[in-house]
Amino acid sequence: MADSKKKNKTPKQQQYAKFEQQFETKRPVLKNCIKAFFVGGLICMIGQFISYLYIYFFHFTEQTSGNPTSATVIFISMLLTGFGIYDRLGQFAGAGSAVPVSGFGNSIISAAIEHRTEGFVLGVGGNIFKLAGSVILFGVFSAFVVALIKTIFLMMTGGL
Amino acid sequence: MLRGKQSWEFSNHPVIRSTGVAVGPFEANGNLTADFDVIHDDLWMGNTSYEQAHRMLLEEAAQTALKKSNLKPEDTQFFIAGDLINQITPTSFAARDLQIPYFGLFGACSTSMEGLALASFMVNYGGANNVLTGASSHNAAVEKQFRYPTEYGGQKPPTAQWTVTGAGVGLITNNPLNDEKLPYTTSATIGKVIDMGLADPFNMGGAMAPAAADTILAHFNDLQKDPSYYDLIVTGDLGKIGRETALALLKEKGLSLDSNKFKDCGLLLYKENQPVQSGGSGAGCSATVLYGHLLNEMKNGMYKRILLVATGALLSPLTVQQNETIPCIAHAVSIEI
Amino acid sequence: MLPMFFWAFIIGGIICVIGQLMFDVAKLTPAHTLTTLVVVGAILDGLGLYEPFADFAGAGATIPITSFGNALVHGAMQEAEKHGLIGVLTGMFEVTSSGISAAIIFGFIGALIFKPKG
Amino acid sequence: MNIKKGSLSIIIICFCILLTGCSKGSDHSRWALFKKVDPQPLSIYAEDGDSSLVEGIKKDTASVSAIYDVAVIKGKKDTLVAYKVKHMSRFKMKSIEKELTKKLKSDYPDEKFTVSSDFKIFLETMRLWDKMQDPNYSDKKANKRLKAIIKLNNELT
Repeated sequence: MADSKKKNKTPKQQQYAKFEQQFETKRPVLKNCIKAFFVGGLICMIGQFISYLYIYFFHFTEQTSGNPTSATVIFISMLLTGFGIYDRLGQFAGAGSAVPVSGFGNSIISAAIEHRTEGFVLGVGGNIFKLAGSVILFGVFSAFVVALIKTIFLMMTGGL
Repeated sequence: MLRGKQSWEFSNHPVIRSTGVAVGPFEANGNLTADFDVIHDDLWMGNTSYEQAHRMLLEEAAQTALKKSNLKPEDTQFFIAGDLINQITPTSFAARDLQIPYFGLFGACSTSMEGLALASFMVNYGGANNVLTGASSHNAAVEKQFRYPTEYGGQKPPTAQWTVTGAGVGLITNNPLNDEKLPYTTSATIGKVIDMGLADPFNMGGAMAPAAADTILAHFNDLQKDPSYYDLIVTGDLGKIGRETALALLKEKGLSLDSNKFKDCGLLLYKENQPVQSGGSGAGCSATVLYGHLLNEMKNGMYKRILLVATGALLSPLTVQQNETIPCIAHAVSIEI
Repeated sequence: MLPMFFWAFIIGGIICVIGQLMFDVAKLTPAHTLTTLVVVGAILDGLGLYEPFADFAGAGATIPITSFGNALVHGAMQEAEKHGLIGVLTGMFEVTSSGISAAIIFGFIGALIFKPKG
Repeated sequence: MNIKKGSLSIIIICFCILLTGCSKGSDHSRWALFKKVDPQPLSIYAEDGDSSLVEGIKKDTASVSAIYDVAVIKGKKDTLVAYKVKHMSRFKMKSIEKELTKKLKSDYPDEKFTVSSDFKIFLETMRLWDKMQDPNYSDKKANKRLKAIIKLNNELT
């Protein structure tokens, strides 16, 4: 992607890109990473806690508690998104709040809320996967390819 | 009168008789609250969509400007305005309600000065007696179209800018009404589209700086003036990064400006502690700061001559996704009192 | 159980740091970053590495979006064991369905009750 | 960061509720997830030699170096072996389970084993264990409960 862009640039443009870069405010990578680490870690720890609640009080094993846990995390993410907290958390934590499933929920829920002014069918329905759609698409397709290769491999080696 | 390659001189001195500025809550918490006419404490402003709120801002600003001059929409020949939303609907819808013959402009964030230059030109040459011109933007409506949903928790890098919620409208006329000293436009330089190959939509200041520098140089060349002629040169929405880049670019081209006399609307508008990253931006940025703050300062005698250079990034979400670079433009208008 | 919390925190945090580096250093958009992580999760599960990892880190491995890819492959493989190649197609959402359906349902409920705050 | 502080305090409060909320019955199941409880192995239909049999199963299981806490309950047909794996060995949980199954099968070819490292199974085993301390709790009920736990373990998702 970056290479193809460079090819189209005139020498003057490349020179300007370098020139401009010295004035750019650098992204505070280390600070961002520390914030992402703590917020992301905390969200996972809360997730762990929720999954123990499901193990302790309901009929879920460690294996099966993952599903209700992510559903609960997404539910919390809906509330935080609706009350306008998640976007601020996102600005603070970056990937720390985007990478956990709560971020996946946030991308779906924020798109749904945003487009309700265009009606429920065309607005909410048409835009709800605006951001999460690519994650679902590539997740499903790559999983299909991986599972297909693995199944064929297992069949050939007689594992199945 | 055409001067040089791309500049007009307005010898009849079209006057900015009155202005109207309406802003949202975030701007109301900024530096220039006292200069705004209408302040909303809610982004929705009682409407059912952000786009409607956007339209309302412009309508309120236009009505305020008319009221301050004791004019009715019928007394105004033309309405020249624009915004950032697809097909500039908020402006066109406002024009529907105003019922003034209308030119819709799109110059991204440079629309305010594009409109002021055209309005001054019309008034100067007798094409109109009174012209209403302005620009507006609404943070949430623009974010929705250009970036992510407003509630999406994406992290904005420090080079990003904050779209202003606000509208600024000025009434340009050949009839100053009374003896009060009023600001008037003296010249305008229309910029050309410059693309220096930057493609990051979260760094518009850096992309727009060359356009601003190009227009400023052309302005001084065409009008045979010196930077010292102006008390203040203000750019529209370059932000911290763009402002510094533009200063350095001008210096490289042999035009050194006093950095105290080179300001940016996007930086004037907000307080240090407001989370706007590199500064404000949007079509409403230069419009609210000029028609609200700067003209008041001129009337108070702070500045006698200013040059306002509004910059615009002519991108769309589509071109960004198609990996196109960002073409930019800048228009300059000089105002004196 | 207590070390579980610790490791969930550490591993979850590290995955988020990887995401942050993709944002800041590789300058990817959030959509590109999350998509990449999901694909990585699917591949790791294909290699049989994700499950031991999830055994070790608990929610630290199941809460980050990488587990979405892992769960998709897992569902497909489970079904494939029963029904052969066709199972790869039909079992895809066997395990993940809850996450996606929760997001869709809560997304719609959210749209019914909330307005964007801006 | 108010959000962080808030969520931390929520966790602490929930912990307290969790600890105090289910205080009925014996202590063992309450602490089963937090620390080593090391319960006496039990046989529901205590027959001759059973106690030494379950004792042996427990010793056999505990001899696997990565395992640190074992609960054994023998029912009519099935024997449930729930154990905890040292955290750093959790990466190898699957192979530990395989190794253990193989070992128990070769040592006790007549018994039918269900082995599980799942916390939930351990917890339920301990809950059953606590109930069985009550002499009024019938053997039939206990065996039914044991079967339910085994069924739970075999659920995949």
